[in-house]
Amino acid sequence: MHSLVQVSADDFDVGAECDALRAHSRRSGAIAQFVGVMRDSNQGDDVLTMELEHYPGMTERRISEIIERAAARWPLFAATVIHRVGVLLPQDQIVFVGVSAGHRHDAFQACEFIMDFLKTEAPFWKKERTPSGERWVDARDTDQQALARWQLEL
Amino acid sequence: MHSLVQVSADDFDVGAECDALRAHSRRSGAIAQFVGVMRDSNQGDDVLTMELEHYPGMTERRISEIIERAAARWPLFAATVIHRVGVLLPQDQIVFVGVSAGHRHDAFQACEFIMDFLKTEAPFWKKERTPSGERWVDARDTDQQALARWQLEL
Amino acid sequence: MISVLFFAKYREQLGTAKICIESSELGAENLTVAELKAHLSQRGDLWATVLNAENTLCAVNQDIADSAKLLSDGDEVAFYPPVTGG
Amino acid sequence: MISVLFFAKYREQLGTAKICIESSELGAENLTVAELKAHLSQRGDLWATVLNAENTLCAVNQDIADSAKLLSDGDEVAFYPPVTGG
Repeated sequence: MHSLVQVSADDFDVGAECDALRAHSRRSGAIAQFVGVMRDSNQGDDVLTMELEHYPGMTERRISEIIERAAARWPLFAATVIHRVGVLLPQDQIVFVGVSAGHRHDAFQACEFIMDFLKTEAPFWKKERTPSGERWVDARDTDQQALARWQLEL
Repeated sequence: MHSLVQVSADDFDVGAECDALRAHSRRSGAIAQFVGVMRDSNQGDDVLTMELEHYPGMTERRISEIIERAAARWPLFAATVIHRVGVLLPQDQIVFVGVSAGHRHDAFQACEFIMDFLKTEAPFWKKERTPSGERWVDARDTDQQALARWQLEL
Repeated sequence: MISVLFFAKYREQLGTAKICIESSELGAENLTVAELKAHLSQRGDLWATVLNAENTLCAVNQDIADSAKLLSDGDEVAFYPPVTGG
Repeated sequence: MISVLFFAKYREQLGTAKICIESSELGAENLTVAELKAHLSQRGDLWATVLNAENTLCAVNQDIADSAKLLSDGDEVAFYPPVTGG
Protein backbone atom coordinates (compact mmCIF):
# COMPACT_ATOMS: atom_id res chain seq x y z
CA MET A 1 0.00 0.00 0.00
CA HIS A 2 1.22 3.48 -0.87
CA SER A 3 0.74 6.13 1.81
CA LEU A 4 1.42 9.84 2.05
CA VAL A 5 1.20 12.01 5.17
CA GLN A 6 1.74 15.76 4.96
CA VAL A 7 1.39 18.38 7.67
CA SER A 8 2.09 21.87 6.45
CA ALA A 9 0.89 25.46 6.27
CA ASP A 10 0.43 25.11 2.51
CA ASP A 11 -2.95 24.65 0.89
CA PHE A 12 -3.52 21.43 -1.05
CA ASP A 13 -4.94 20.63 -4.49
CA VAL A 14 -7.73 18.05 -4.20
CA GLY A 15 -7.63 17.32 -7.92
CA ALA A 16 -3.88 16.61 -7.88
CA GLU A 17 -4.22 14.40 -4.78
CA CYS A 18 -7.04 12.46 -6.42
CA ASP A 19 -4.92 12.01 -9.58
CA ALA A 20 -2.05 10.69 -7.46
CA LEU A 21 -4.35 8.18 -5.73
CA ARG A 22 -5.65 7.14 -9.15
CA ALA A 23 -2.11 6.53 -10.38
CA HIS A 24 -1.59 4.08 -7.51
CA SER A 25 -4.83 2.26 -8.23
CA ARG A 26 -4.83 0.60 -11.65
CA ARG A 27 -6.63 -2.38 -10.15
CA SER A 28 -8.64 -0.53 -7.57
CA GLY A 29 -11.48 1.49 -9.08
CA ALA A 30 -12.79 3.13 -5.90
CA ILE A 31 -11.49 6.35 -4.35
CA ALA A 32 -13.21 7.83 -1.30
CA GLN A 33 -12.18 11.29 -0.13
CA PHE A 34 -12.98 13.66 2.67
CA VAL A 35 -12.23 17.38 2.77
CA GLY A 36 -12.68 19.30 6.00
CA VAL A 37 -13.47 22.98 5.45
CA MET A 38 -13.23 25.88 7.90
CA ARG A 39 -16.65 27.14 8.98
CA ASP A 40 -17.42 30.84 9.34
CA SER A 41 -19.16 30.30 12.68
CA ASN A 42 -18.98 28.08 15.76
CA GLN A 43 -21.24 27.90 18.81
CA GLY A 44 -23.22 30.88 17.58
CA ASP A 45 -20.25 33.20 17.06
CA ASP A 46 -18.65 34.40 13.85
CA VAL A 47 -15.17 33.00 13.41
CA LEU A 48 -12.81 35.41 11.68
CA THR A 49 -9.64 33.30 11.60
CA MET A 50 -8.49 30.03 13.03
CA GLU A 51 -4.97 29.05 14.05
CA LEU A 52 -3.93 25.42 14.06
CA GLU A 53 -1.11 24.33 16.34
CA HIS A 54 0.36 20.83 16.26
CA TYR A 55 3.10 18.66 17.75
CA PRO A 56 5.65 18.35 14.93
CA GLY A 57 6.91 14.81 14.55
CA MET A 58 4.27 13.20 16.71
CA THR A 59 1.49 14.39 14.39
CA GLU A 60 2.96 12.61 11.38
CA ARG A 61 3.66 9.48 13.45
CA ARG A 62 0.14 9.23 14.79
CA ILE A 63 -1.44 9.78 11.38
CA SER A 64 0.83 7.13 9.82
CA GLU A 65 -0.15 4.76 12.58
CA ILE A 66 -3.88 5.42 11.99
CA ILE A 67 -3.41 4.70 8.27
CA GLU A 68 -1.66 1.42 9.14
CA ARG A 69 -4.58 0.40 11.35
CA ALA A 70 -7.00 1.16 8.50
CA ALA A 71 -4.86 -0.81 6.02
CA ALA A 72 -4.83 -3.79 8.40
CA ARG A 73 -8.63 -3.74 8.54
CA TRP A 74 -9.54 -3.10 4.87
CA PRO A 75 -7.59 -4.00 1.72
CA LEU A 76 -6.33 -0.61 0.52
CA PHE A 77 -4.19 0.39 -2.45
CA ALA A 78 -3.23 3.88 -1.31
CA ALA A 79 -4.02 6.45 1.36
CA THR A 80 -3.23 10.16 1.59
CA VAL A 81 -3.68 12.41 4.60
CA ILE A 82 -2.89 16.12 4.40
CA HIS A 83 -3.50 18.46 7.33
CA ARG A 84 -2.84 22.17 7.38
CA VAL A 85 -1.45 24.16 10.30
CA GLY A 86 -1.09 27.90 10.89
CA VAL A 87 -3.67 30.60 10.27
CA LEU A 88 -6.73 29.73 8.19
CA LEU A 89 -9.72 31.74 6.95
CA PRO A 90 -13.37 30.68 6.59
CA GLN A 91 -13.89 28.28 3.65
CA ASP A 92 -10.21 27.33 3.65
CA GLN A 93 -9.48 23.63 3.30
CA ILE A 94 -8.20 22.14 6.58
CA VAL A 95 -7.78 18.42 6.01
CA PHE A 96 -7.78 15.92 3.14
CA VAL A 97 -8.18 12.17 3.56
CA GLY A 98 -8.18 10.06 0.40
CA VAL A 99 -8.25 6.28 0.16
CA SER A 100 -8.29 3.93 -2.82
CA ALA A 101 -9.49 0.36 -2.54
CA GLY A 102 -10.82 -2.49 -4.64
CA HIS A 103 -14.35 -2.08 -3.31
CA ARG A 104 -16.15 1.17 -2.71
CA HIS A 105 -17.51 0.20 0.70
CA ASP A 106 -13.98 -0.54 1.93
CA ALA A 107 -12.81 2.84 0.58
CA PHE A 108 -15.65 4.69 2.35
CA GLN A 109 -15.13 2.81 5.62
CA ALA A 110 -11.36 3.30 5.69
CA CYS A 111 -11.69 7.01 4.83
CA GLU A 112 -14.17 7.65 7.64
CA PHE A 113 -12.16 5.49 10.08
CA ILE A 114 -9.03 7.58 9.41
CA MET A 115 -10.97 10.84 9.88
CA ASP A 116 -12.56 9.62 13.12
CA PHE A 117 -9.23 8.62 14.66
CA LEU A 118 -7.42 11.68 13.33
CA LYS A 119 -10.04 13.80 15.12
CA THR A 120 -9.37 12.14 18.47
CA GLU A 121 -5.70 11.07 18.37
CA ALA A 122 -3.68 13.37 16.13
CA PRO A 123 -2.13 16.22 18.17
CA PHE A 124 -3.71 19.30 16.57
CA TRP A 125 -5.33 22.18 18.44
CA LYS A 126 -7.55 24.91 17.05
CA LYS A 127 -7.71 28.45 18.33
CA GLU A 128 -10.49 30.66 16.99
CA ARG A 129 -10.50 34.41 16.67
CA THR A 130 -14.04 35.79 17.06
CA PRO A 131 -15.21 39.44 17.24
CA SER A 132 -15.08 39.13 21.06
CA GLY A 133 -11.57 37.67 21.25
CA GLU A 134 -9.56 34.49 20.95
CA ARG A 135 -10.50 31.08 22.37
CA TRP A 136 -9.22 27.52 22.20
CA VAL A 137 -11.76 25.14 20.66
CA ASP A 138 -13.00 22.48 23.07
CA ALA A 139 -12.89 18.82 22.11
CA ARG A 140 -16.34 17.44 21.28
CA ASP A 141 -17.97 14.42 22.88
CA THR A 142 -19.45 13.48 19.49
CA ASP A 143 -15.93 12.88 18.17
CA GLN A 144 -15.24 10.40 20.97
CA GLN A 145 -18.63 8.79 20.39
CA ALA A 146 -17.85 8.35 16.68
CA LEU A 147 -15.11 5.87 17.62
CA ALA A 148 -17.64 3.44 19.10
CA ARG A 149 -18.78 2.50 15.58
CA TRP A 150 -15.40 0.94 14.78
CA GLN A 151 -15.56 -1.48 17.65
CA LEU A 152 -19.02 -2.67 16.56
CA GLU A 153 -18.92 -2.72 12.77
CA LEU A 154 -16.79 -4.76 10.47
CA MET B 1 -29.76 22.35 -1.03
CA HIS B 2 -27.76 22.96 -4.20
CA SER B 3 -27.51 20.02 -6.57
CA LEU B 4 -25.77 19.40 -9.87
CA VAL B 5 -26.21 16.39 -12.16
CA GLN B 6 -24.11 16.02 -15.29
CA VAL B 7 -23.96 13.13 -17.75
CA SER B 8 -21.48 13.69 -20.53
CA ALA B 9 -18.58 12.27 -22.50
CA ASP B 10 -16.29 14.95 -21.04
CA ASP B 11 -13.83 14.24 -18.26
CA PHE B 12 -14.31 16.12 -14.98
CA ASP B 13 -11.99 18.06 -12.67
CA VAL B 14 -12.26 16.74 -9.12
CA GLY B 15 -10.53 19.82 -7.70
CA ALA B 16 -12.95 22.20 -9.42
CA GLU B 17 -15.96 20.16 -8.29
CA CYS B 18 -14.68 20.14 -4.72
CA ASP B 19 -14.17 23.92 -4.87
CA ALA B 20 -17.75 24.35 -6.10
CA LEU B 21 -19.08 22.22 -3.24
CA ARG B 22 -16.99 24.26 -0.82
CA ALA B 23 -18.47 27.51 -2.18
CA HIS B 24 -21.96 26.19 -1.33
CA SER B 25 -20.93 25.21 2.18
CA ARG B 26 -19.89 28.17 4.28
CA ARG B 27 -21.66 26.63 7.26
CA SER B 28 -20.99 23.01 6.41
CA GLY B 29 -17.39 21.99 6.97
CA ALA B 30 -17.61 18.41 5.71
CA ILE B 31 -17.28 17.27 2.10
CA ALA B 32 -17.30 13.56 1.24
CA GLN B 33 -16.45 12.50 -2.29
CA PHE B 34 -16.28 9.33 -4.32
CA VAL B 35 -14.47 8.86 -7.62
CA GLY B 36 -15.00 5.68 -9.62
CA VAL B 37 -12.04 4.78 -11.81
CA MET B 38 -11.85 2.38 -14.75
CA ARG B 39 -9.93 -0.79 -13.93
CA ASP B 40 -7.51 -2.37 -16.38
CA SER B 41 -8.93 -5.86 -15.75
CA ASN B 42 -12.20 -7.60 -14.91
CA GLN B 43 -12.96 -11.25 -14.18
CA GLY B 44 -9.36 -12.20 -14.95
CA ASP B 45 -9.20 -10.51 -18.37
CA ASP B 46 -7.40 -7.37 -19.46
CA VAL B 47 -9.83 -4.62 -20.37
CA LEU B 48 -8.57 -2.41 -23.19
CA THR B 49 -11.47 0.03 -23.47
CA MET B 50 -14.92 0.39 -22.01
CA GLU B 51 -17.95 1.96 -23.64
CA LEU B 52 -20.71 3.43 -21.50
CA GLU B 53 -24.22 3.63 -22.92
CA HIS B 54 -27.07 5.39 -21.12
CA TYR B 55 -30.71 6.40 -21.48
CA PRO B 56 -30.53 10.17 -22.06
CA GLY B 57 -33.11 12.04 -20.03
CA MET B 58 -34.01 9.16 -17.75
CA THR B 59 -30.44 8.97 -16.43
CA GLU B 60 -30.49 12.57 -15.21
CA ARG B 61 -34.00 12.14 -13.76
CA ARG B 62 -33.10 9.03 -11.78
CA ILE B 63 -29.90 10.57 -10.42
CA SER B 64 -31.74 13.74 -9.36
CA GLU B 65 -34.33 11.58 -7.65
CA ILE B 66 -31.61 9.62 -5.78
CA ILE B 67 -30.06 12.91 -4.60
CA GLU B 68 -33.49 14.07 -3.36
CA ARG B 69 -33.89 10.85 -1.37
CA ALA B 70 -30.45 11.39 0.20
CA ALA B 71 -31.29 15.02 1.03
CA ALA B 72 -34.53 13.90 2.70
CA ARG B 73 -32.58 11.49 4.90
CA TRP B 74 -29.53 13.58 5.87
CA PRO B 75 -29.22 17.38 6.16
CA LEU B 76 -27.11 18.28 3.12
CA PHE B 77 -25.84 21.61 1.80
CA ALA B 78 -24.93 20.52 -1.72
CA ALA B 79 -24.55 17.42 -3.86
CA THR B 80 -22.86 16.86 -7.21
CA VAL B 81 -23.06 13.78 -9.41
CA ILE B 82 -21.12 13.55 -12.66
CA HIS B 83 -21.14 10.42 -14.80
CA ARG B 84 -19.26 9.93 -18.04
CA VAL B 85 -20.53 8.08 -21.10
CA GLY B 86 -18.81 7.01 -24.32
CA VAL B 87 -15.45 5.29 -24.68
CA LEU B 88 -13.11 5.22 -21.66
CA LEU B 89 -9.60 3.89 -21.10
CA PRO B 90 -8.09 2.22 -18.00
CA GLN B 91 -7.52 4.69 -15.15
CA ASP B 92 -10.03 7.13 -16.62
CA GLN B 93 -12.45 8.69 -14.18
CA ILE B 94 -15.99 7.30 -14.60
CA VAL B 95 -18.11 8.84 -11.89
CA PHE B 96 -17.91 11.61 -9.26
CA VAL B 97 -20.23 11.90 -6.27
CA GLY B 98 -19.61 14.79 -3.88
CA VAL B 99 -21.71 15.80 -0.90
CA SER B 100 -21.32 18.60 1.64
CA ALA B 101 -23.02 18.47 5.02
CA GLY B 102 -22.78 19.92 8.50
CA HIS B 103 -21.48 16.68 9.99
CA ARG B 104 -18.93 14.38 8.44
CA HIS B 105 -20.85 11.18 9.16
CA ASP B 106 -23.89 12.56 7.29
CA ALA B 107 -21.65 13.51 4.35
CA PHE B 108 -20.09 10.02 4.22
CA GLN B 109 -23.46 8.28 4.53
CA ALA B 110 -25.19 10.39 1.88
CA CYS B 111 -22.25 10.00 -0.53
CA GLU B 112 -22.24 6.21 -0.22
CA PHE B 113 -26.07 6.06 -0.39
CA ILE B 114 -26.04 7.99 -3.69
CA MET B 115 -23.34 5.71 -5.13
CA ASP B 116 -25.17 2.55 -4.06
CA PHE B 117 -28.45 3.62 -5.66
CA LEU B 118 -26.75 5.03 -8.76
CA LYS B 119 -25.16 1.60 -9.24
CA THR B 120 -28.52 -0.18 -9.19
CA GLU B 121 -31.03 2.35 -10.54
CA ALA B 122 -29.37 4.76 -12.98
CA PRO B 123 -29.68 3.47 -16.56
CA PHE B 124 -26.04 3.05 -17.59
CA TRP B 125 -24.56 -0.01 -19.25
CA LYS B 126 -20.90 -0.93 -19.66
CA LYS B 127 -19.44 -2.82 -22.58
CA GLU B 128 -15.84 -3.98 -22.26
CA ARG B 129 -13.37 -4.62 -25.05
CA THR B 130 -10.90 -7.36 -24.06
CA PRO B 131 -8.18 -9.03 -26.18
CA SER B 132 -10.72 -11.80 -26.96
CA GLY B 133 -13.56 -9.50 -28.01
CA GLU B 134 -16.36 -7.32 -26.70
CA ARG B 135 -18.79 -8.19 -23.90
CA TRP B 136 -21.51 -6.47 -21.90
CA VAL B 137 -20.71 -6.28 -18.21
CA ASP B 138 -23.12 -8.28 -16.03
CA ALA B 139 -24.81 -6.64 -13.05
CA ARG B 140 -23.33 -7.79 -9.75
CA ASP B 141 -25.26 -9.29 -6.85
CA THR B 142 -23.02 -7.37 -4.42
CA ASP B 143 -24.45 -4.09 -5.75
CA GLN B 144 -27.99 -5.26 -4.97
CA GLN B 145 -26.84 -6.48 -1.56
CA ALA B 146 -25.30 -3.07 -0.79
CA LEU B 147 -28.80 -1.58 -0.76
CA ALA B 148 -29.84 -3.68 2.24
CA ARG B 149 -27.71 -1.48 4.49
CA TRP B 150 -29.92 1.54 3.85
CA GLN B 151 -33.02 -0.20 5.12
CA LEU B 152 -31.28 -1.17 8.36
CA GLU B 153 -29.09 1.77 9.27
CA LEU B 154 -30.08 5.30 10.08
CA MET C 1 -48.48 6.02 -31.17
CA ILE C 2 -46.20 4.42 -28.59
CA SER C 3 -42.38 4.60 -28.79
CA VAL C 4 -40.47 1.56 -27.58
CA LEU C 5 -36.75 1.88 -26.82
CA PHE C 6 -34.17 -0.85 -26.31
CA PHE C 7 -30.79 -0.39 -24.65
CA ALA C 8 -27.40 -2.06 -24.42
CA LYS C 9 -27.41 -5.85 -24.98
CA TYR C 10 -31.10 -5.82 -25.95
CA ARG C 11 -30.56 -3.08 -28.52
CA GLU C 12 -27.82 -5.19 -30.08
CA GLN C 13 -29.73 -8.49 -29.90
CA LEU C 14 -32.89 -7.05 -31.48
CA GLY C 15 -30.93 -4.90 -33.92
CA THR C 16 -32.97 -1.81 -33.10
CA ALA C 17 -32.80 1.08 -30.65
CA LYS C 18 -36.36 2.36 -31.17
CA ILE C 19 -39.59 1.28 -32.76
CA CYS C 20 -42.85 3.22 -33.08
CA ILE C 21 -46.16 1.41 -32.90
CA GLU C 22 -49.40 3.00 -34.06
CA SER C 23 -52.30 2.64 -31.66
CA SER C 24 -54.34 1.04 -34.44
CA GLU C 25 -51.77 -1.74 -34.75
CA LEU C 26 -52.05 -2.58 -31.04
CA GLY C 27 -55.77 -3.39 -31.38
CA ALA C 28 -56.73 -2.02 -27.96
CA GLU C 29 -56.82 1.53 -26.54
CA ASN C 30 -55.18 1.15 -23.14
CA LEU C 31 -52.66 -1.68 -23.16
CA THR C 32 -50.66 -2.70 -20.11
CA VAL C 33 -46.90 -3.20 -20.31
CA ALA C 34 -47.56 -6.97 -20.13
CA GLU C 35 -49.86 -6.74 -23.13
CA LEU C 36 -47.31 -4.69 -25.06
CA LYS C 37 -44.72 -7.37 -24.30
CA ALA C 38 -47.09 -10.07 -25.58
CA HIS C 39 -47.72 -8.06 -28.74
CA LEU C 40 -44.01 -7.52 -29.42
CA SER C 41 -43.19 -11.15 -28.61
CA GLN C 42 -45.08 -12.12 -31.79
CA ARG C 43 -42.16 -10.65 -33.73
CA GLY C 44 -40.12 -13.80 -33.07
CA ASP C 45 -38.39 -15.99 -30.51
CA LEU C 46 -35.59 -13.50 -29.89
CA TRP C 47 -38.11 -10.78 -29.03
CA ALA C 48 -40.05 -13.14 -26.77
CA THR C 49 -36.85 -14.17 -24.98
CA VAL C 50 -35.60 -10.61 -24.43
CA LEU C 51 -38.95 -9.19 -23.34
CA ASN C 52 -39.85 -12.03 -21.00
CA ALA C 53 -36.43 -12.54 -19.40
CA GLU C 54 -36.79 -12.49 -15.61
CA ASN C 55 -34.42 -9.55 -15.13
CA THR C 56 -35.65 -7.36 -18.02
CA LEU C 57 -36.46 -3.91 -16.67
CA CYS C 58 -39.09 -1.54 -18.01
CA ALA C 59 -39.53 2.22 -17.81
CA VAL C 60 -42.55 4.21 -18.96
CA ASN C 61 -41.94 7.87 -19.66
CA GLN C 62 -38.54 7.46 -17.97
CA ASP C 63 -39.97 6.16 -14.69
CA ILE C 64 -39.47 2.54 -13.63
CA ALA C 65 -42.70 0.63 -14.32
CA ASP C 66 -44.03 -2.89 -13.72
CA SER C 67 -46.01 -5.12 -16.06
CA ALA C 68 -49.38 -3.90 -14.79
CA LYS C 69 -48.63 -0.29 -15.80
CA LEU C 70 -51.30 1.02 -18.19
CA LEU C 71 -50.00 2.73 -21.32
CA SER C 72 -51.45 5.78 -23.08
CA ASP C 73 -51.03 7.13 -26.57
CA GLY C 74 -47.75 9.05 -26.81
CA ASP C 75 -45.97 7.09 -24.07
CA GLU C 76 -42.27 6.26 -24.26
CA VAL C 77 -41.62 2.69 -23.14
CA ALA C 78 -38.10 1.32 -22.60
CA PHE C 79 -36.88 -2.23 -22.06
CA TYR C 80 -33.36 -2.80 -20.76
CA PRO C 81 -31.11 -5.25 -18.90
CA PRO C 82 -29.93 -4.67 -15.31
CA VAL C 83 -27.84 -1.50 -15.11
CA THR C 84 -24.04 -1.52 -14.70
CA GLY C 85 -22.93 2.09 -14.34
CA GLY C 86 -20.89 3.79 -11.65
CA MET D 1 18.06 15.36 30.99
CA ILE D 2 14.34 15.14 30.23
CA SER D 3 12.55 17.57 27.89
CA VAL D 4 9.00 18.50 28.77
CA LEU D 5 6.78 20.08 26.11
CA PHE D 6 3.47 21.89 26.54
CA PHE D 7 0.97 22.58 23.78
CA ALA D 8 -1.96 24.85 22.96
CA LYS D 9 -3.90 26.13 25.98
CA TYR D 10 -1.37 24.63 28.42
CA ARG D 11 1.55 26.29 26.62
CA GLU D 12 -0.24 29.64 26.99
CA GLN D 13 -1.32 29.08 30.60
CA LEU D 14 2.15 28.04 31.77
CA GLY D 15 3.87 30.60 29.54
CA THR D 16 6.33 28.03 28.22
CA ALA D 17 6.51 25.59 25.32
CA LYS D 18 9.47 23.56 26.58
CA ILE D 19 11.49 23.04 29.74
CA CYS D 20 14.56 20.87 30.26
CA ILE D 21 15.10 19.13 33.58
CA GLU D 22 18.46 17.70 34.58
CA SER D 23 18.34 14.20 36.02
CA SER D 24 20.13 15.45 39.14
CA GLU D 25 17.27 17.89 39.80
CA LEU D 26 14.70 15.07 39.70
CA GLY D 27 16.34 13.23 42.58
CA ALA D 28 15.65 9.73 41.26
CA GLU D 29 16.97 7.80 38.25
CA ASN D 30 13.84 6.29 36.76
CA LEU D 31 10.84 8.46 37.41
CA THR D 32 7.32 7.60 36.27
CA VAL D 33 5.15 10.14 34.47
CA ALA D 34 3.13 10.45 37.69
CA GLU D 35 6.30 11.31 39.64
CA LEU D 36 7.33 13.84 37.01
CA LYS D 37 3.88 15.46 37.32
CA ALA D 38 4.28 15.61 41.12
CA HIS D 39 7.72 17.16 40.75
CA LEU D 40 6.49 19.81 38.28
CA SER D 41 3.39 20.53 40.38
CA GLN D 42 5.70 22.02 43.02
CA ARG D 43 6.22 24.92 40.62
CA GLY D 44 2.87 26.40 41.64
CA ASP D 45 -0.91 26.03 41.67
CA LEU D 46 -1.27 26.67 37.93
CA TRP D 47 1.18 23.86 37.16
CA ALA D 48 -0.57 21.49 39.55
CA THR D 49 -3.94 22.31 37.99
CA VAL D 50 -2.79 21.85 34.39
CA LEU D 51 -0.84 18.65 35.03
CA ASN D 52 -3.48 16.97 37.17
CA ALA D 53 -6.54 17.94 35.12
CA GLU D 54 -8.58 14.84 34.37
CA ASN D 55 -8.36 15.22 30.60
CA THR D 56 -4.66 16.18 30.36
CA LEU D 57 -2.97 13.87 27.87
CA CYS D 58 0.64 12.75 27.95
CA ALA D 59 3.03 11.47 25.30
CA VAL D 60 6.50 10.06 25.87
CA ASN D 61 8.82 10.13 22.87
CA GLN D 62 5.77 11.00 20.75
CA ASP D 63 3.76 7.94 21.78
CA ILE D 64 0.69 8.26 23.98
CA ALA D 65 1.64 7.26 27.55
CA ASP D 66 -0.14 6.79 30.87
CA SER D 67 0.98 7.88 34.35
CA ALA D 68 2.72 4.60 35.11
CA LYS D 69 5.11 4.99 32.16
CA LEU D 70 8.75 4.89 33.32
CA LEU D 71 10.97 7.68 32.02
CA SER D 72 14.61 7.44 30.99
CA ASP D 73 17.30 10.06 30.55
CA GLY D 74 16.89 11.77 27.18
CA ASP D 75 13.13 11.20 26.96
CA GLU D 76 10.79 13.78 25.44
CA VAL D 77 7.61 14.14 27.49
CA ALA D 78 4.62 16.19 26.32
CA PHE D 79 1.50 17.33 28.16
CA TYR D 80 -1.47 18.61 26.19
CA PRO D 81 -5.24 19.14 26.27
CA PRO D 82 -7.67 16.97 24.23
CA VAL D 83 -6.98 17.36 20.51
CA THR D 84 -9.23 19.35 18.16
CA GLY D 85 -7.85 18.91 14.65
CA GLY D 86 -9.52 17.72 11.46
